[in-house]
This record gives sequence, C-alpha cells and structure tokens, in this order.
Amino acid sequence: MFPAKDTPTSLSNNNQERVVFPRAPDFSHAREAIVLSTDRSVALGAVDLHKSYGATKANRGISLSVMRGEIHAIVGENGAGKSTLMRMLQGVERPDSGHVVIADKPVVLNGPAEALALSIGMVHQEFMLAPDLTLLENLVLGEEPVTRQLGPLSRIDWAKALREGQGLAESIGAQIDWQRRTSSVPVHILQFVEIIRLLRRGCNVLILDEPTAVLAPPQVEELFDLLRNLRANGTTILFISHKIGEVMALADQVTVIRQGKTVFHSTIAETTGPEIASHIVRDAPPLETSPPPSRTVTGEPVLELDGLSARSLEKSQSLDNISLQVRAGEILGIAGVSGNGQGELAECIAGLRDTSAGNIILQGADITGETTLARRNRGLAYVSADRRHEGLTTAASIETNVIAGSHRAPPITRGGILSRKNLRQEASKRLAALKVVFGKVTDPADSLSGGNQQKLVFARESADNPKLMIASQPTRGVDLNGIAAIHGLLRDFRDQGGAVLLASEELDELIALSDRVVVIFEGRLVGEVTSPAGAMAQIGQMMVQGDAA
Amino acid sequence: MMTNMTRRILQVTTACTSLMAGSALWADERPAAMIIAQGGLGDGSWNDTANAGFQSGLEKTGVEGRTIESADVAAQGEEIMRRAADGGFGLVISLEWIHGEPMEMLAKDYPDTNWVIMNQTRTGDNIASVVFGEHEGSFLAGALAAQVTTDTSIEGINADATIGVIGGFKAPGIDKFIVGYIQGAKAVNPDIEVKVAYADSFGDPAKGLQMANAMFDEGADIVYQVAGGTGIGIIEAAKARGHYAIGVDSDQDGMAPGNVLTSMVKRVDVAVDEIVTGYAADNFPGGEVIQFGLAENGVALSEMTHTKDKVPAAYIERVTAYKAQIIAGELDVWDVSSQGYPDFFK
Amino acid sequence: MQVEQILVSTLILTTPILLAAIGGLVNRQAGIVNIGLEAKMLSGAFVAVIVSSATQSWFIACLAAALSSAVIGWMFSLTITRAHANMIVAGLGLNILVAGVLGFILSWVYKTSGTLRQPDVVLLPDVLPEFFEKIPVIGPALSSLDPLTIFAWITVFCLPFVLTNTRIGLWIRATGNAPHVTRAVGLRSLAIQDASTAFAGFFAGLAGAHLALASLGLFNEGLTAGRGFIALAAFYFGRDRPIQTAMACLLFGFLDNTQIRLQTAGFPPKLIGMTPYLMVLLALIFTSVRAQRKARL
Amino acid sequence: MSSSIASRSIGILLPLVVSLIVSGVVLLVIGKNPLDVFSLIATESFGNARRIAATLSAATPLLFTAVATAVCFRSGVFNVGVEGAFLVGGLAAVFLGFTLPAAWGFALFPICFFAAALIGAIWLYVPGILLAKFEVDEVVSTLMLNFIAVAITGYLVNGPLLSPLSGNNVTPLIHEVAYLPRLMPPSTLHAGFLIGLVCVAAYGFWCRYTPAGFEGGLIGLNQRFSRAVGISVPRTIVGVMILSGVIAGIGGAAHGMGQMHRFSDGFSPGYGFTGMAVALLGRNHPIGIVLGAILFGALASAGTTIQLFSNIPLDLVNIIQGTVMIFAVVELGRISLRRKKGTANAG
Repeated sequence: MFPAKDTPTSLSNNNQERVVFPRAPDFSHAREAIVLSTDRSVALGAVDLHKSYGATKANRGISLSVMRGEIHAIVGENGAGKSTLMRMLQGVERPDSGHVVIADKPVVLNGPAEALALSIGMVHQEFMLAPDLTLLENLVLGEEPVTRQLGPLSRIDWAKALREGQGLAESIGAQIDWQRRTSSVPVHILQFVEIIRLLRRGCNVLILDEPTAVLAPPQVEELFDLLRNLRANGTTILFISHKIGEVMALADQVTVIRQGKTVFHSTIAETTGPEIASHIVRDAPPLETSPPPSRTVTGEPVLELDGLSARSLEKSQSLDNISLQVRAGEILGIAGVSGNGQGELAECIAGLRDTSAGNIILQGADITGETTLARRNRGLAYVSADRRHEGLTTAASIETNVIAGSHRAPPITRGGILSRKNLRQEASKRLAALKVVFGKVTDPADSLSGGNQQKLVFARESADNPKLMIASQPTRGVDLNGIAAIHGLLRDFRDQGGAVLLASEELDELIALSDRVVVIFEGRLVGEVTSPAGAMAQIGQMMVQGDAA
Repeated sequence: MMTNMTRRILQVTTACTSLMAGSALWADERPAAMIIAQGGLGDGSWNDTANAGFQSGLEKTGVEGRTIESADVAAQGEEIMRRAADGGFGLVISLEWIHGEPMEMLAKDYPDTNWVIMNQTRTGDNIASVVFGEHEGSFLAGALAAQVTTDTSIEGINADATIGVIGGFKAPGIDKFIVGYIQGAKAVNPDIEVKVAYADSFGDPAKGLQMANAMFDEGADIVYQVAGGTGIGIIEAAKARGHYAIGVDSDQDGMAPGNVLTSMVKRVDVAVDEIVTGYAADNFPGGEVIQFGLAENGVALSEMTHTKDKVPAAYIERVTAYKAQIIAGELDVWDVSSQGYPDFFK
Repeated sequence: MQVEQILVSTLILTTPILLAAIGGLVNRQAGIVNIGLEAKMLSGAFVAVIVSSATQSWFIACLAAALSSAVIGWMFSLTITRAHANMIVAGLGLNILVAGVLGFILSWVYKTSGTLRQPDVVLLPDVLPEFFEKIPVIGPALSSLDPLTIFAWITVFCLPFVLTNTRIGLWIRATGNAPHVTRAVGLRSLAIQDASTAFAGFFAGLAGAHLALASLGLFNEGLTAGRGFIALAAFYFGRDRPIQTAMACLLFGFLDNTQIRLQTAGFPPKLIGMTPYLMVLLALIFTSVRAQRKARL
Repeated sequence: MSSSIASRSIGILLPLVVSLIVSGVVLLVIGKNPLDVFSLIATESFGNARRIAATLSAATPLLFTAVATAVCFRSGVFNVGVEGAFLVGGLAAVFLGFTLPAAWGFALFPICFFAAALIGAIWLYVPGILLAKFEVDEVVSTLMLNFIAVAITGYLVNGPLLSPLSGNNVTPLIHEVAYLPRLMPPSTLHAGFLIGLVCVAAYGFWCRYTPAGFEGGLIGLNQRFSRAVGISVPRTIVGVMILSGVIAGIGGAAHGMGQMHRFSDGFSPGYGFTGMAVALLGRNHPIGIVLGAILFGALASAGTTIQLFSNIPLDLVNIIQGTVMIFAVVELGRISLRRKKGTANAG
C-alpha cells in the first residue's frame, strides 16, 4: 500500500513505472472514444470497460468521460452496473478489459490508495468515520498536520488542522462544528466532512455514490449547494444516482447505464427528464405485463394500518401517521425513493421495529404490541430487503434457512422434540416446490446464487400458508430469470387469495405487479394510484416531490 | 525413526513397570513419596519446610523419594496416593489436611505401605499422625511480645501495649497460631491489644509489607507473621521501619538480623526427617500419634541470636517459665484444631 | 496522625496496579482487552530480580523487565490480530503458560521453587531528597516515592495529552473505535493494535518490576496476586480514561491498604477483597442502564 | 463435507501439536528426551484400567464446565462465568448434603442436585438478563462474578460453614448416603462421570433435536435473521445462560458429592477456565468436548503422577495446558498479515 503522504506527482511517476497491463494495451482508440469536447480535458473516464463475476457480466462495455470542472451524473437502475463501474474507477477492482482514464491518461489502478494519490476520491454510502472521534480528528486521521516531525509521536497541530478544516468548509459554504463527536452529528454534515477530508487530501475529482439516499430533502438542498460550490472551485464531481429529478437539478452531463452498458450520454441542457427515464428503462427485460387494469379486488382486508408512526433511530427514517389497507388477493405496492421509509414500514409490520403510535391490524386482530413470532403465527410472512443479513443466515445450512421459523411447529417439532428427519423432508419439499437449485441441503446458504437464495427465502416464508406477505425489495441483486420466477411467485400468492405488501425501488416492478400503488415520501404516504399501469410518470413525480402536482 | 521411537517407548515402559513392581526390587528401601499441600512448593512455609526435612532424610538414608505437586491436589489426592502405593512406594506422606479421610481408607487397602498425615489424628496400624503444638509455641511468642511491647528502653519499641499478628488466609490451621499467640499475650497483660489481620494470600509479600506497615502505624511494634511468602514482606517492613517481626516455621531471625524478635520454629522438617529415617531403619511409627509440641521440642522459640542482648533476661525467663508450665500440663493452651474457636476469638 | 502513613502505603500499593492499568487501558482503547497482564507482570518481576542482581542497576533491571514483557505482549498480540485467537481465552492461556515457564525455570535453572532470592538485588531508590519529608501530611509520601511510582503518575497525567494530541494516540483511539476506518485511511490497524499490546506488556513488565524491586528484592510465584485482574477492573471502572482509571487504582490501593482497619471493624477479608470486582460490576450495570435509557428517549 | 471434517480435525490437532512442540523444546533444553516424557505421560494417563479411571475421574468436572461453556459459546454468548456457577452450585449441594437429615437417604440426591442447578441458574441468570436487557458486556460481568463467587464461597467456608475442628477451610463432610457411588472402586471415578456424559449427550441432543437448541445455534450465527423469523433473541440469551448455570451447578454438585464430599478451599482449581479451553478445542461439538475433557483430564492426572517416576515438575503441565488454550482459539486457516480489503467495508 502506498504511504498516503507521498505527493501525487511522485506517485504518478512511480505508478507509470509499475503499470502492468494484463493484455497488450491498445490505447489507439482511446482518444476518440473518450473525447467529446476537445477544449477541456477528461478528469476521469473509462474506455469500454468489461467486468464479469463468474457468469454474471456486470459491465459489458462502459465508456465514460467526465470533464474537468463538471458535475457528471451516472444514472441507472439497481443492478445496471453502477457500483461495479465505481469499484473499477476507484481501483478496488481491475477491469477484465478496457481501461480507466485519469487526467487524460490511461491508468491501471491497484487499489483505492492509488486512486487517491491521483486525486480521485470517493464518498461511500457507508461513511468512513469513527463514531467516537470528533469531526476534526476524523478529518485529519491518517494525514495529521504536526508541529514537529517525530514519527508517530509527533504532536498533532490541532490549530492548523482546524484552520484547514474551517478554510475548506468555508470555501464550499458549509457550516461545521469541528469539535463535535461524530456520532452526534447529523448525517448530511458527516457527508460534508467526508467530502472535505477528500479535498484536504488533494482530491480534485470526487465520486459520490448515491449521496442523497440517506438525506432528507432540506439536507439534499444543502448538499447540492455545496456541490455547486465545489464545481465553482474547479472540482470535478461524478455523481451516481437513480433519481432523475436530482440529476436534472444538479448535473451538467448525464450518462445512462443499462444492463452493464452505457446507453446514453448528453448534456443536461440538451435532454429532458422523460428522455433520461426512457433510456433507463428501455429494453427492460420482458416482464409479464400487469393484470388487466380493470381487475378489482373484493377480498376482505387482511392488513390495516391506522395512523402508524415510528420514531427515527440512528440513521433510520421516522414514520408519520401511515394508514393503509391491503385486501386478500391484492398486491399493494409501496413506491418511494430509497430511505423514505419503505424498509422501516415493513419492519414495523413485521414486529422488528418499535412503533410510537397507531395500530397494526392483521385479519381484524390488533397486533401492534405482539412479538414477531405471534405475528408470524397469525399468518404474516416477511421477505427482508437485506437478504444476506436478515433474509438468510448465509453460514447456516440450506435446510436450516428454509425451516427456521417453522421449527417449533409440527411436523418438525412434536412433543418438544425436533425431528431431523421431518425437518429434512419438509425442507426438501419446500425447496422443490419453489424449484430452488442447490447442491445438498446441508450446504451453506452461501453456496446458492442470488436468485436461488431469494427463492429459498420465499420457500420459507410461503410455506405456512401465510395470509399476508411483506416483500421488501424482493428482486434486489437477483438475475433476470430469478426476477421472473419471483414475480411469478408473488402473483401466484395473490391469485390464491393472499395479500401482498410490496416495497420496491424498481418502479417497473411495482407497476408490473401491483393492483394499487401508494407512494411514501419522508415517512408519510403522499398519494395512491389505483391503476398503476401507465402511471409511471405520476408515481415518479410523487416519489420525488412528495405530491402529485 | 519409527523403530527408534518404539524402542524408546519400550524402554520407558519397562522402566515404569520395574518401578511399579516395587516391593520385590527394593525390599525395605522402597521409595518414599511426599504430597505437597495446596499452595505448592515455594510457599516459604509449611510445604517448603517439610520438603527440606524430606530431602535431608532422603539424603541421610539413601532412600529414593519424590515430591508430588498438583494444581488439583484437593480432588486428586486419593488417586495420587493410590498411584503411589500401586507404584511401589513404601512411604507416603501427605502434607494436605484434606487427605486425612481418604488416607484412612487407603491404609486399609495397602497395609504394606506406610502412611503419614499431618495436623490430625487418623487411626490405622500403618498410619503415623503428626501433630504440632503451634498453639504452644505461639503462646510463648505472644508472652514474649507482650512483655517487650511496653518496654521503651528497647530500641524501636513504643509505650503502647499493642502487638499484631498477620495470617495468610483465615483458616483454622492459621488461627491455631493466632489464638495461642493472643492467649500468651493476654497471660502477660490482660489489657493488651492484639491486632489480627489476614492477607488473603500466602504469596503476596508486597501486601504483607503494607499490612505490617499499617499495623506499625496503629501503634503495634511487634508483628507475628503466620503468612508464608506474604510474611517475607512483613519482616521486610519491620526492618525498614525499625520495629519487630516474629518469624514462623523456620528460624527467620537471620532474614533481618535485629528486627526479627524471635521465630516460632516449628520443626516440620525434623518431623519429616525423623519419619523418613525411621522408615529406612524399619522403625516406622505406625499407628502412633507423634506429638511435636513444646515437650518434644517440635515447636520452640528460636535462639534469638540477634536480639537476645536487646531483651532483658527477665522476659526470657518468664517465657521459659511458661514453657515449663505448659510442658508440665499446668497451663492449657487453646488448640483451635481440636477445641474449635474460643470465646475470646470468634 | 496516621494519614501520612496511609498515604504512603496506598501510594506504594497503587503503583503496580496503576502501571498495569495504564498499559491495559491503552490496549483496550486500541480494541484489545488484555487478560494476560498478570502473566506479563509476573515475567517482568522475574526478569527485574535477575537483571538487578546481575547488573547492580535498578534502571537496567526495570528496562529489561519492561522490554521482555513487551516482547511477550507483542507475540501474544500476534495470536489475536493475525491468527484471530479469542483474546479472552488466549489471555487466560498466556497466564497459565507464563506461570508454567517461570516455574520451570525456577526449578531447573535456579533449583528452587516459589521464591527466588538473588544476591545483591538493587532496590528502587527513593528519588526525592530527604528534606521533602518535613512537608506536613504529604511529606512522608513524597520522600518514599520511587522512580517507577513517579514515572507511573507522570505517565498518567501525560497520557490524556498523548492520546488526544499525538498521531499515535489518535491512531490508537481510531483503531479501537472503528478499525475499518483506520484501514480505509491507509493506516495499518493491526500493527497499531500490536504496538498497543506491546505497550501494555511494557507497562505490565514495569508493574512486575515494581512489585519485585520496590521493597522486597525477590521474586515469588504469587507476587502478582491477581493484580493484573484488579488493573483490568480499574480500567473498566475508569472507562479507559487515564485519570479516572488512576483514581480507580488509587481507590483499590486504598481498599487494599485499609483492609486491616476494615477487618478489625468486622469485615471478613475475603469480602473486602471482592469489592473492586463488585464495584466494576455495579459500574457496568449503571452505565449500561443509563445508556439504554438515553437511547430510548 | 470431507474438507470440513479435515479442517475440523486440523483445528483440534493444531493446538496439541504446537503444545507438544513447545513442551518438547522445553524438555530438550533441560536435557530430557521429550519422547520418553510424552510416553510416560501416555502410560500414566491410559496405561491400565486404573490409570484410565483416574484420567476419567479428573476429566469429570471438565465435562460439565465444557458443556456449560459450549451452550453459551454456540449461541454467541461469551460466558466466562462457569467457574463461579460451578463453585456456588457445589457449595449449595454440599451445604444441603450435610445439613439435611441423613435419614432422608437417597432423596438427598435429587434435592442437592436440584439446589445446585437452581443456584447455578440464578448465578448466571444475572449476567444473562443484564446482557439481554441492557447490553452489559457479558465477558466482564461474568469474569467479575467469578471473583465474587470465589470470595463469597471462600468467606462462607471459613466462616459460617466451617467444619469445627478442621485444620483447613472445609465444610463438614456430607452424609455418607449422599456420596455418589463409585464406578470402578477403588478408583475415585464416580457416578458424576456418567452424569457428565449424560449432560454431554443431552447437550448434543439439545443442539440437534430441540427447537431451543436450534434457536441457540441460530442466534449464534445471525441475530438479525433470528429476530426476523420470530425467535426472541433476549429470551434465548437468558435461556442459554440459565442452562449454562444449571449444568455448571450440577457439575459443582457432582464434584462435591462424588469427589470431594465436602466444600473446601481449592474446590475448583479453575475447572471453569479449563472447560472453556475444552469447549473451544472441541469446537462446541459433543464428541469434541468428551475428547477434550479426557485430554485435559489426562494432563491433570498424569501430569501429577509422572512426578512419582521422573523429576519432571508440574510446571510442564501448565506449559502444555497454556499452549493448548492459546492455540485452541487460533484460527490457522485465517492467519493473515493484513486483513483482506473486502472486510474494510464491513461495519
């Protein structure tokens, strides 16, 4: 790893000597592919990047050029290949073919430290800040200004550090109390600190990975002001998002990625929101179309929420007075920009999060104070958005994963004794019913592909004839075949009279599956669409702005 | 390689079996084993003194012998003793009090083995019980201390009629010393204050030092140590402060010449030595209770090589008189181990 | 009347606990709970006695004790940071192992057991000139100060500064708080943890040297007498903050010292001995309950 | 599957091999042939029926403490307080064993065992509830409780419960009718060993064939998942702590009524901590626990009796035991000089 204190110049020289290309590099086409405008230089770019993980082709030809001093947005759906691209731009991973361009030169990066040394910095969604340290301490950690050089024992020049921090904060128009403990500071300020830390380390290109996902709208405004100031100071910004409104409001350039390829590029001035949207979703996988729009649901209400509210804990969104109904034989979609409370709402209904007011009624019974177990016994099923940490125990066997939750019920447990034989039988039955592809039932769940993992989750959750299924981001990180299968499962469940509460950030998915869609915005329900087909624009509007105007 | 190893293992096994075959080979000189009590060797007290006697006895007689330590000596005692008997040992001495009952039982199973237990009386033709008169010796130490503590003509002595004693753990075996000491002191001066404390450790000299200092601060000028390794610190404190300690078990007068008033010498070493020599000479005191009291010279005050010139002869004479009374049976000293706790010490 | 003496002996009893606790708290700030302090104190005491006798220098003896324990600490750290050993069990194992090795050395090299006396062991000197003794109340305490006690207290009062104002201090706190962050900014978090454990070993070695050389001049197997665990209790009680930990050490040293008084007042010695542990337990409960109340509001 | 068996056996063998190397080097340094010593240890542990019985006798308390530890470790609860529960449980059983009338005869067994289990359960319920309800770090709370248990039992045994006319801190002997029968007289191997095996078997059964055991294993792997499928994590934590206390308490009772027949200073020379090493060495697996307990039992019994036939001091056993403990928790497969980059994002 490179010592971080080396100057960028010496490093890039150093770096060029060490450049090793897996294949004979051919940069002959590089210039033409990248350069869209000749009067300014490319701060950060990519030429025809390919990257596969096993059979999954995450990037299949991505080219990109971010001009110096611009805000450049990359948009695309989840799974379009944005995060893979970021990892390669940042040097965390190497492309299978193609190359990254920094400051007009093709480079091979061997890690984030090298990218950092070449003035490329990234702000992750998980902040790299130690919670118990002050902001100032986090700012200088790893590159402390010292009064006199004594190696690790050098005294840190806090006055200088503070001057630096304040200077940088001022230059981008941020107000930061540097002496506060990090854990007590609002999340958007932390984001500013991350940005300032990168600036302090000499970064002039910043990559921001969905920076608004965790922010409330006023905070988003503050962030945008700050980013504009940065641009004015000459910093280049690569901004990853899937929110068209934000892109239109902030960016100079936009590049759309779909299915691992760049499909569209334009300056913002020359395009429109709908045009970008059309590129994001065009040629979407052939999903089954939604049921006839006239389909009316007449089933009994299975789930009723009456004025449900929940407090915000740590980084979570609070919920405010949510009322809704899901009937038997109905899929109710919940649309919303990530972080607006869909996940929290699902957790409240599943009994994994405390509510502060309102009632949850399942099949006529008030379950507000009941445990998760009691709710499940009443027919609640929950497909977690976080499959790898909450939906599954990846280290445990497949059979354990598919049985957990039903392990106390017959035929698995009778008279207090858990029958391994019945467990295995039941597990095999469940896995077969949903056509999960696996090796042995004793293999760890980790050995399954993403789609099969999710099918396993459905196999478990649908086994005990639930009345209500809460499906939170059910197709996140699932391949196309898997998505089709999971959509089929949800439809079948509905058609057999089940009620589904579907939370998804994939608008296509919501529209394809839902009988009705409600939109959640900042923890409140802001609208309802009774025939979702063709209402994408309307829903999108509400998701972004919180009203249908 | 493999054959080498096999041969070695064979060698060892034969070595073991020959040792186990025991009786046939050694006849009367079967080896001796001594089981070390809780606290282990290096306690600077009970175990170490006994071991010294054991080693000197072995050396004198040429009998082979082993000392056995165990981290789990309380629970494993019976197995260890049985293994020793099985392994051909002719004499098994245990220093651990808790081994009394199992030994009584084992002695019946192994009538050809000679057994020795300390500080209690066990019945059996092949068991020798050794009982020490620590209370008697401690009485004399207390009597001496009580006389000295008010004699300000002696360097390092204040006018307060206050003396101290520090035990290792609070345990009956230790309180036997302490009660005797108090009784001796009160015999001289019924109003004397005897400060009693326990270090809660037999191996913490640093704490012993501080505890003794604290007692000196409270007006005590003589502190009797019944605390093994912890006592080393008590003697160091006496030296540093110019007051007096009383040593225990072995003659500790030389550890801080002039600052150890006397030592309550308990001849565990002599007892063990005598038993080993008796055993070698086919004169094992089986079935007997061997008293190591004042009468038998099993306990005594030291020669006071470094202090006898400081202490008026009258005091020593009075101590000698008590000694005679005790031996004559005219004076009963309370024995915690056979009488339980007295009213004046609860 | 006896205030002076209580002060003196409290101070002396506190020093080894304090030295060990200093190491332990820095170690814990870097994210490692050091159960092996006891072992390192013991080896430090042993080395101190040997070296003091051999070199006639208390200073070299202390240095040797500290360095040897630092090496043990560093190796111990490697099993935790590089081989992912559970720190609690590895620490308990280290205590047993070191006691075993020292016992072995005693019996095979020095043909003794339990206690090792070496000729001409040089003790820690009193540092301050005699006239300090004339100062009322604190005079005797001052005049009996040995170099390690002074060093311990200087360290305690320097430590907050070092931890907050030096690079290594910041690195240690960051590593203990969020190791992934430390790594992300390019610092070698594992090496920082190893260094902190070596530091803990260094101070535990000094603690051992103090036990051996403050007044006794000999080594004894039971010399540490659980002080490593008392030190652990102290830095838990002081929540890893130097001054608070030092106060806890003083309190425990004072408790140790007042045992006699409490015993004569009728408290059983065993129960007095458990007070530090009970206090830590209660402090732990108190802080956790309070933290949770706060989180719920 | 086969690879996991291989890695498991490496996990068990590694600490042994390392400790043999370490102690072998020590022996070589002092001019002893390590092979001679090791084979002497082997004969003294397993050389004949009596030695095997002695080894099993020494292994008996470890069976209990190891199972009591494994119950918690398996559920991700780092309970180091088994030692304390063993002590208080043992004292409770012994106390009733000598205070209740001897005429009650065999009824004393269930009463004493029940009392020990109850006290043990209460003892560990405290840190359990503190962890489950208030997130009080269980390592520290149970460690502190160990010291407190030592102090309290130590106080009682040289105060209120002291046997009159004793030379040591011991309680009176329990009534002879309450002695657990010996299995292979004259060896001290007693019925407690069988009870220990039953506990191990019950533990194995509990892990595999009860819903509670299933839940324990799951919360040990993933608490969030467990919550989501309806398992109450706090209840499970308290449950395994209670279970641990019950087993430790029964272990103390078995030791008191089978081996010691009284409570004394040195009632447990650290069985709880050795049991921890056994559980880790055996990877919380019932068979691993039995083997580990026998291994440590062998070390304890043979390490003592080899002193009869050679001049190897007891310290050698400490060296072996300490090394085994350290390396039992080392994860060989994961030795790395620098943590992988991927983990940098975690947390």
